Amino acid sequence: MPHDHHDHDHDHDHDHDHDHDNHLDPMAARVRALETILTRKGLVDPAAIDAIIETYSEDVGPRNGAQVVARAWDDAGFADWLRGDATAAIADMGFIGRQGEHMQAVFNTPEVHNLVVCTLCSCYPWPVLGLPPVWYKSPAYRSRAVMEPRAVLREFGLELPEGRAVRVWDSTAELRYLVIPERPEGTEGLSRAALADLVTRDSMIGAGLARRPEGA
Amino acid sequence: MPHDHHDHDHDHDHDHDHDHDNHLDPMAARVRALETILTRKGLVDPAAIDAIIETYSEDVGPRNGAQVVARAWDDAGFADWLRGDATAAIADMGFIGRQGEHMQAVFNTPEVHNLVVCTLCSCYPWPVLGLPPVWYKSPAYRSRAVMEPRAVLREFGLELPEGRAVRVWDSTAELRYLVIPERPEGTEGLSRAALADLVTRDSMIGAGLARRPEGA
Amino acid sequence: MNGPHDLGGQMGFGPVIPEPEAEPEAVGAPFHAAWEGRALGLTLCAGALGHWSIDESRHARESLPPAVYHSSSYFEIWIRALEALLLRHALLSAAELASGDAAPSAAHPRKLAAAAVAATLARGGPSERPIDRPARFAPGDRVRARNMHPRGHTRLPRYVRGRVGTVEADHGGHVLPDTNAHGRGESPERLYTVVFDGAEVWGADAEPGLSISVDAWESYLEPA
Amino acid sequence: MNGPHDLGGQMGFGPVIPEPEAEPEAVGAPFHAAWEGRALGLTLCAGALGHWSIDESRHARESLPPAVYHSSSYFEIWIRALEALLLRHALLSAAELASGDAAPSAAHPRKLAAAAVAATLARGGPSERPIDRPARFAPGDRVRARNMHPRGHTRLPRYVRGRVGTVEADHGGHVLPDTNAHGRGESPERLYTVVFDGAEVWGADAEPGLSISVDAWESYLEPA
Repeated sequence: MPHDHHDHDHDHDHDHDHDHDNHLDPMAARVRALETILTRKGLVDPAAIDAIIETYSEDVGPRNGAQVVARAWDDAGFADWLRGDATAAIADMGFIGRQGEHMQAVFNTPEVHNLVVCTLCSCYPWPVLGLPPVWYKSPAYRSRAVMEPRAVLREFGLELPEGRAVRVWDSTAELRYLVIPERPEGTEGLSRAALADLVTRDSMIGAGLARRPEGA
Repeated sequence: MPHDHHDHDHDHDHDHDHDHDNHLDPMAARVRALETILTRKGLVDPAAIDAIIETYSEDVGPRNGAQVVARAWDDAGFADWLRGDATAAIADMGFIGRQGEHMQAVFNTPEVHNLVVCTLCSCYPWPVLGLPPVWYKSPAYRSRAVMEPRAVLREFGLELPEGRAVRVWDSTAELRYLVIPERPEGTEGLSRAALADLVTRDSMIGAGLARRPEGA
Repeated sequence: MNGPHDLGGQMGFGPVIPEPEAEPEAVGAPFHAAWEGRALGLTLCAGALGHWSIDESRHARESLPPAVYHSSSYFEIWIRALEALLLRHALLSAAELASGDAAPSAAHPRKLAAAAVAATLARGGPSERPIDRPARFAPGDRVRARNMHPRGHTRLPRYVRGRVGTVEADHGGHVLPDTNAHGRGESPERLYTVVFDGAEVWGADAEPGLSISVDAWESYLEPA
Repeated sequence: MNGPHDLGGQMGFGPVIPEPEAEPEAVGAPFHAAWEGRALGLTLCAGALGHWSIDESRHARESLPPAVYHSSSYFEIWIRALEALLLRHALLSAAELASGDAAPSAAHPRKLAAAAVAATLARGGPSERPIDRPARFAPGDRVRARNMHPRGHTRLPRYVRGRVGTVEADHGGHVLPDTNAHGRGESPERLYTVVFDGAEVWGADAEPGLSISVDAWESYLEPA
C-alpha cells in the first residue's frame, strides 16, 4: 500500500507531489536573498559559507569512513578499540567534530545486519560519511526503515539471507552510528587502500554490503 | 506549541500554508473538466449533480437536527425513544438516508459534555446536520478534539465549568452521532419552533451550547 | 494504513477557526465555491455506478501522498481520490483525464438520473449485516485495542492502539472496512463502542476529565 | 510534539530511491543545487552566533505546518526554520525579510570568520555532560517508554511510546532536548540505548527478526 499512489498518479495541473528536491529556482532566489540580508546585517560572512561548502565537498565524505572500516578489517586491535570507544578510535584517524561528537560503531555479523536511520530528522555521522544522501533524508526511508527494513533493502537491490536478524538503530540523540560491514571474501592480502575501495557509503549505513573485489 | 508557526509565519514567495479552501480557480477548472468528460462518457448526468446540490443547499441542513432536539426537549417520550433507538426516532421525523443510516443521540448533562469528531476523515450526520462546516473537516479540529477538547472549545468561545467531564465520540464506523444539548433555562412554554431556533449547528456537534432565549 | 488521514493527537495544525452557521436561505451554502457542490455531486454520482464501496473510496483519499493530502482542501481530496478510482476501475483512461477529452459513450447502465437522486440519498448505504457468531465481548468488558499496523485500510485510529478501554455498547454486525476497501468482501463483524480514559490514551498530557470512544470491530480488540 | 517530522511507521511516502555515491572528485557533490550548499553554510553560520541550540533549531523545523514540511525538500525545511529562528530572536525583522533589504550593521561579535570554520566544525557541539545522580536503569533492565505527548520538543518517537524494551547501554549524562529546545536549560540526564523487539512495536505486522533501538533519556523511561 505505501506504493499505491504511484500506480494511480498522473500529471495533472498543480500536483504538489513532485520530487522532493525540485524547487531549484524559487529556493535559489530565497536563499540568495537571505544570504544578502544576513551579510548586510553583519551576521554572516559569505567566505565562511564558502569554506563550509568546500569542507563538505572536498574534505569530508564517505571515503573517511571507508578508511575506518578498512583499518578495522585489517587490524583486530583497532577493531576492538572501535567496538569499545568509537569516538576515540575514529578521532585517532583525524575524523572528529560536528555531528560526530559521540560515535558508535556497529558490526555486521553473519547473525545480524545493522541499519541506521533517523526517523525524527536526518542525524548522520558527518565526519566519517559527509552529508547524507537524499534518500536518507526522505520521508520514505525515515518512515519505513524502522518497520520494514527488509522491504527497504530490497529497493537497494539487497536481499538478506532468510535467517539474518535485522537491527535498526534510530539516531534519536547525539550518538552517531557507523556500520562496519562484513569483510568480503577474497580480500586476503589486499592493501588498506584497496580494502577501502570496497567500502561503499551505503554499506556504512547498512543499506548495502561491501563490494567484492573484482575477479573474486 | 500547535499555534507556534502562526507567530512566525510570513508571506514569502511560494508558501503552501494558505487557507485550506483557497484553491478556487484551478480546482474549479479541474472539476469542470472532470464533469465534462464523465458526462461525455455516459457516467454522470449533470442534472443529477444539480439535484444533489439542491438537496444539501435547500432541504437538508442543521434545521433538521434542531427540530429533533426541540422535540426531545418538549416530549420526554420522544427523548426516551431517541435514547433507545435514535435511527427510528429520527426517521419518524422524516430525516433518513445517506450518512445517517445508523444514528445515536448523545445527551449533554450537568456532569458530561459530549463532543463529536471524525479523526480519520469527516464523518458527519448529514440527514440531521447537512454537510459539515470547514472547521469540522480541518486537520486542526480532527487532530486536537480527541486530545485537548477543552482547549478547542475555548476557541469557540465556550469555557466549560471546571468539574464537567468531556466525552469525545470519534466516528470511526458508520454510526453517526447527534449531540442533544441541555435545554436552556427560561424556555418553559416556548413552542417547538421557538425552541428549535435556540439550537445551533455547533451545539449539536458539541462545539457550543444551545442559545438562551432573548431576554432570559 | 498509518496514513496522513490518521490525525488524532497529531500537532502543528494551528487553531480551529469557527465558522458561523449559514442562514437557512443563504445562497450557495453550505458550499464555499460553486465547484465544491459539483465535486460532491460528481463523487456521489460516480459512487452510484457501483464500482467501489465507500470504504474503497475512503482508502483512495487516505492513499494520496501526505504532501498532497495536507495541502489540499477536503473537496480537493475528494476529487483527487475520485480521479484515482475512475482510473483504477478503468472508467476513464489516463489519456482521457490528461486531455480532458473522450469519445461520447452510451450511458452506463447504473448512471444516476436526476429523478432518482432523492430515493438514492434516502436509501443511503446501511452497513449493518446479520451475524450469527456469538459476541466475543459484552458491555463492561475491558478490552485492549490491538497494536496493529496494516498496510491497507483500517478504521482503528493509531492513537488508541495498544490502549485499554471498556466496551460500552454492542451494535451487532457491520461490514468490515479492512476487507471491503480492497474488494475482499464485506466480512461482517460485530461492532462495539469502546471508551478509553484520556490518561490511558495520552498519559499525563491528557486534559483532566477526558474520555474518548471509538467504534471498533471485533477483530480490532483483544481481552485486556 | 507529535509533529510532521515524527515519521517512524507512517505510510504513504512511496519507495526509497537509491542514489549512487558521488565520485570523490565530483564537482558540486554532495549538493544537488548550488543553493543547498549556501543553505547549509547559512544555517551553520547563523547557528554559530549562539542565539539558539541545535535542539531549538530542530524544533523550529518540526514546527513548520505539516503541509509545508511534507512538501519541502530537506534544505528547504532548514531555510524556512532558519528564517523563523532569525525572526524569533530578533536578528531579522519581518519587514527586512519581506523586503530583502536592511541597513548595513556592524559585525555581530560572534560572526563566524572563514578562518575559524575549520576549528568550529572540528569542535562541534558535544552533548555529554557530567552527571552525579546514580543511574536509575542498568543494561539488561526491562523498561517501558513513557506514553508521553508533550506539546513541545521531544526526541522520543511516537512509535515506541508505551512499548517495553531492554536497556542495552548507559551513555552517561547528555543535554535533555525537551528543555534545552525551549531555552529552559540543559537539564542533563542519563541517556540509554533501549532495544525493542519488532513485534512489541508493530504487533503482528512487524517483519520477522526485527529489533529497533532508540537512544532515550532517563525521564522517557519507566520500569516495566
